[in-house]
Amino acid sequence: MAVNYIPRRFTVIRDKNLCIDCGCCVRQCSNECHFFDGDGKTVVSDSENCVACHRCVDLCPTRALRIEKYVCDYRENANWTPQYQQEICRQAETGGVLLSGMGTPKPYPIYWDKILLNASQVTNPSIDPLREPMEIRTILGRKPEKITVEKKGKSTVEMPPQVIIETPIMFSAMSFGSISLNAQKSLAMAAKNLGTLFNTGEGGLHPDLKEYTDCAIVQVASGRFGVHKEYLNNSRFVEIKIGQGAKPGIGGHLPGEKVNVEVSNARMIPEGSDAISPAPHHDIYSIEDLRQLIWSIKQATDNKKPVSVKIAAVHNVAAIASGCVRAGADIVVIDGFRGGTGAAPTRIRDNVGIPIELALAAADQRLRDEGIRSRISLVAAGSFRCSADIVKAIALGADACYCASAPLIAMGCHMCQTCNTGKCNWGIATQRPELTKRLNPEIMHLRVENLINAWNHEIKEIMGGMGINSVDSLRGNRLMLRGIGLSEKELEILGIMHAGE
Amino acid sequence: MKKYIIIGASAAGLACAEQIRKEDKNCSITVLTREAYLPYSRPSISYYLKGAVKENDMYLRSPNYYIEKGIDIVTSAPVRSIDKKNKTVKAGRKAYSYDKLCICTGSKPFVPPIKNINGKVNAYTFLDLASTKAVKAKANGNTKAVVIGAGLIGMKAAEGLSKICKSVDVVELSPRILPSILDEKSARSVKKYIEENGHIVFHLGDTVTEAKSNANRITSVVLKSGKELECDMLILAVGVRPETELAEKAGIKVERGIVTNPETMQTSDKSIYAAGDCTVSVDMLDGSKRVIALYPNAVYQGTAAGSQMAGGDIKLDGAYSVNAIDFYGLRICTCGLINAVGEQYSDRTVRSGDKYKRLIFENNRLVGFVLINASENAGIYTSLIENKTDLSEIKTDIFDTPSLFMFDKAEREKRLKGEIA
Amino acid sequence: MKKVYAKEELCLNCRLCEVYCKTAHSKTKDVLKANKYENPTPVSRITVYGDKMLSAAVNCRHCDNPKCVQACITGAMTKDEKTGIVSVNEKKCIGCMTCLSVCPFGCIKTGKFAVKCDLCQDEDEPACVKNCPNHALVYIDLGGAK
Amino acid sequence: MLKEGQVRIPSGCAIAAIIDRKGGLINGSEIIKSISLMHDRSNGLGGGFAAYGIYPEHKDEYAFHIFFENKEAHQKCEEFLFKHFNIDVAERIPTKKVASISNGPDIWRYFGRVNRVRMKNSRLDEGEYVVQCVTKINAAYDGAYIFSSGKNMGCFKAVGFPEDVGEFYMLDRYDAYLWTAHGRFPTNTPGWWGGAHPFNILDWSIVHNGEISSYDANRRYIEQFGYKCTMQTDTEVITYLFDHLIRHHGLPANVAADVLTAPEWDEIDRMDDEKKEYFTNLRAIYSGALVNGPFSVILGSNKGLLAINDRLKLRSLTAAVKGDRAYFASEESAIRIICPDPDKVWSVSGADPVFVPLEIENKEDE
Repeated sequence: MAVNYIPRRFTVIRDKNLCIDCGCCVRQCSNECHFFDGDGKTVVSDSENCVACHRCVDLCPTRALRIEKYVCDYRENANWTPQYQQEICRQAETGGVLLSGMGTPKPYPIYWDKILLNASQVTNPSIDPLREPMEIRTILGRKPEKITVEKKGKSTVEMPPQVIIETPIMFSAMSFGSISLNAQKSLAMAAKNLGTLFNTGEGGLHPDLKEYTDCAIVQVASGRFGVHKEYLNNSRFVEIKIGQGAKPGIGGHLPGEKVNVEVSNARMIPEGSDAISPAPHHDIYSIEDLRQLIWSIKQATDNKKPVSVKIAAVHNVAAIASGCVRAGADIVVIDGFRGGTGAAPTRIRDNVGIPIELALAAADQRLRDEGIRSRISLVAAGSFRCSADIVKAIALGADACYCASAPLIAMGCHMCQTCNTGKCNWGIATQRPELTKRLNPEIMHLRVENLINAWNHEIKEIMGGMGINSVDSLRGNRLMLRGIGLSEKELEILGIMHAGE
Repeated sequence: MKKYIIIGASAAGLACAEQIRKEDKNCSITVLTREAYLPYSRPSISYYLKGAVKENDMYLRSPNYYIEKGIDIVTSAPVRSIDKKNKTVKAGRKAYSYDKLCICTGSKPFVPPIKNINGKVNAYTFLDLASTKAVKAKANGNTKAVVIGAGLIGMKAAEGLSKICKSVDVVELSPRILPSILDEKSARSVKKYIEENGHIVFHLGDTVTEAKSNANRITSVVLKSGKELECDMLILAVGVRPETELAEKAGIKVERGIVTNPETMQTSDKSIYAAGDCTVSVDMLDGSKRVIALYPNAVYQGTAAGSQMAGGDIKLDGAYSVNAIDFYGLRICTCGLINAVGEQYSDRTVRSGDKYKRLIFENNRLVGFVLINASENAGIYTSLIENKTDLSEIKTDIFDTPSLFMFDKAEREKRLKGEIA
Repeated sequence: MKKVYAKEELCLNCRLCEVYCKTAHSKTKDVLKANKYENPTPVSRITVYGDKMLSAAVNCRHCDNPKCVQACITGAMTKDEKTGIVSVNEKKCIGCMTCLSVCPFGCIKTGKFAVKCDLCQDEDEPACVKNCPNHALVYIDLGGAK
Repeated sequence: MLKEGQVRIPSGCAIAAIIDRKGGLINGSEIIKSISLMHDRSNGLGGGFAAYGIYPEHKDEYAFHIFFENKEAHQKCEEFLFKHFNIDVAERIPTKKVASISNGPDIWRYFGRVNRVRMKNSRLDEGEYVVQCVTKINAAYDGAYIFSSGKNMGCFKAVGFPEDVGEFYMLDRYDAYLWTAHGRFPTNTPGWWGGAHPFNILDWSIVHNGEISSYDANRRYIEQFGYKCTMQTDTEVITYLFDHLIRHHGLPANVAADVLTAPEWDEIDRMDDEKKEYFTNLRAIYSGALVNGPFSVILGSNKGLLAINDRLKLRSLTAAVKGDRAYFASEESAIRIICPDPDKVWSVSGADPVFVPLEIENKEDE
């Protein structure tokens, strides 16, 4: 093996007192870290390729395996950290752009962790969600300015298409191709049972998911993969993807080896060809072009589907969001820079964009200042780790939140950040049949449902504590938030007071 | 209410009775046996001899079972005659009338012409529980036993005796042991294994010509080769012949055994059926007519006969031999045409250590196997043989451990769902 | 009757069913002891065949007309009329392996006696099914006589 | 310490109201009697009344009640008023010394009409013109606060127990066809006169008991439409919501009430299609106007009286009817002390707002 100047990252530790040599790890590791020794009976490990995905750890019947960080000290240097040195070595070797999967691991501030929630005491009773109805049903879509009635009880207003979801949590775009069909199907099944939506991403809609079109958001991205009239109509709403939080300004690249027959059919591209999504939509060079595309999609769907526009959280996100609304978007999705991805250039992922909290707060306020916030829906995306993050996002002004990483973790993802290798041991970010079959939708949709149901319960619990029994009254209710350890400027942008105020 | 009579209460007889009961809940079923015992496992007698099973565990069913099922087993009732015309059989002093009769008389030991063995108290056959009990009662640490015959019965008797007796000599006319289940090569290695593990002395290609005696006890036997072996106990296990005497006397067509329709087991008399070792079978693999005196065959025949007698639709798919046996821990499974000779046959053999695996093919079909200590999933081979599967349809090599993955998806699914048995 | 069925499209080839079958049929019922220290080593009643691309676990089909029961020369192999379970009476079994020679699925294993799946009669679900990480094994009634 | 408007202060309360549907006049002593029975529900940090039909001689003119905290504010405010309105009368509101009420501002009232020229130049309709003028003064003129701006009606409020406030303003000298009253129990603050209830804009006046937990959602919703919630009180935001829905969106009062207290989805899902569509549309369009948390609200106007209760019925509100008169109060006893023998008494349900329309042709209504 060529010397590559980079120490390995992990050590697999096998407790020989516990190992029964059953070989489960051998057969489960797609990185070939485990193998039978020369005698054909004793299992041993080679840590070189370990990515700490824990597939072996979790399946080992006797818990004989442990993964440890491989510690190999460099001379201390706060500037030239081991990571930068290693990345330089990797680039010195390959001459290529560094690629990574999932969201940025860099320690940028996570404002969710610097925002605290309120609860009722004395002056206002908290509500017990087990005894009182606690509503989290959410309606997305463009709203008319006002209702018109014939009389009390009879509405005469003509409503644009609305999408009712039973939880403010939706599953964000993950294309078939970047994730396996089984993973997408699990999300679709969960969405159906939860009364929410999943998003096809830009990979087209696989025929196996036809029965889930009622809970599908279909995406139109710069590559226009799999886009045709039927695709647009097989949905609850259509999403135009302008950008992605993890890689603003960057297109996508699904390597040809992942484009098998199924992926090729769904995307309508030749088998084995690279699926390249250009950085921009080449028919959208300005806001008026976006207006035309929205209009075209509405024509193609007979005005029956709301159209959303997904943008990455960049510096002037508030103005862009406002522009999208004025261009006709019924739903604006803002994707923060901590959001996940199947593969992104590492430098882009770790350096471009702004956090969703600030972007959301700024956009919500901007739309309110312009008096158009209540006319459209605002969806936040980009790393929601728990129900409290969701509650905070809604209180900042989001109608609903897009989650992707959390349901993936529910399905087995361990954030090993090697999605781009296509060797996902959990059958998620891979198209290899021997790996994708590891993800049984019958199990995984239940795990995802359990997760979202748990979050729903927690959201209701938190709302109850606040004395709120409808998510409508949480939305934009920033008085329920207080900052902790934030600067005046950050508080100002978030539109919240500091704890204790 | 229909009356069914079955003569003989071993494998075929019992299977026949049980199948009749499955098909017809309201009929009388009478099983007449010359033996004094309820149906028991004949093949277990050698294990009983060496003390590996208790007599109680040899019975195929519990006594209550027959009461529950309404199967009347009449023990110690040797049938003297069958009256086809009046549809009755005579056993002891009683006459039993029948609507349908099944003859499952099994086989009788073949006693070779040996001088001076008639009336000797220490000459035994080894075929049923009574004879085994007699042997077990007399055999002890000082006994010098001589077994004539190295077939399945003789070898099992020899194995059983070798655990008890001082010495065991086996005399066999053929040049190899277990000729019905082993080919030549494997017979040699099995013989070696048995010699090493069982301290049995073989005298192959030889035969006993004369017994020497003191009064009515044999003291030694003289072989054709001139050798003389000391002998306190002589076991006559040269072979068996179908027990066809009753059938013959009743005027039923008999060749080497009772002749039956190979699917329905009906004899030349349409009310009379026959099953088990007393019949002559047509081997489905090569069409030869022969007596297949093996337990599974007897059960399959008894089941088919019972079903046909009671108006059911189970037919015998065709007879073939399949056998499994062990000697001193050596496991031998064989099936089909293991000694086939002819241009159409080919074989593949692998031998390593005490493992031996030989598959015999006829053109594109598997027709036989001999597996010694290599019996994993042997039944899949058996099903290939039985179903006459065209091996060209099987993509993978069947020689290594066979599994369901030899078959295509549809076939595999059928098998996994248990639709193909 | 309820039987164990394998879904080959979901089988991971991890063979944990074998590990847990052995455990369930061990003296100690402890996964580590059963698979590492017990002597004799318990025999798994279920076997995974195939490779990483395609595999499935196979165990007794508890056939309607089991050949193993018919062929059993000692009456040790019986099919329970109520439950439909085919099981071996170890007192009667002499280990001749005639059953193994006729089982068309290859579901009977060799031990001192014939060893085969008993559907973990004392448990509500067989150990292999309970412990299959991908639910590739299901314990359901697809018809078939008892 | 921050006062009301600079900080949001949660508070509990007592409310009461009387209306004569036929426009018969009721003396102020009645409502004082009713509200004073609920003395313990307030803590002396705010009390107030709204009275409709009290200025028949000025019924076509806006009656502005204003607190002045200093001369400069008084002067600047008057300048503004005189510029934007044709003021006929400017006078101190008569008050009486009451021991428990002190340190009050200078309290004036003005009767006048809009300056039509200015209004035309502003391209606003009359209501919007008045509201913007009031909002401007309240937001931009430190020390001046318009707390009543309707026609033929007026609010009277102060820091003190409501019965003392009634005595202070000598309300037994006023007769009105509709009275609302409020006693306040704010927490953590010395009360501020402007923070007392009722809250008023144009003809709308609101008294409210409770604390709405949806406050900031409602505030940020209504502020999209030009309102500025300077008071940071529930009453203020509820008043604006009603004003917006009724005046801007032209909704009937009972539809506006449905917006604020829309039924739960569980209930909507069981309704017939027409109703389901109605409420679904209401909730979709006005999700930001849904009022959540414990509240009971009485909205007075020249069209009648609307009483609403929160969806979970977390706050008490009792209603009674006797002849032409309807009575409302946080406690039943506060009704029975002035109407011992009502025809009907009931507890206002969250799902079913009570609207008592004024059955006379209101001449002020154009």
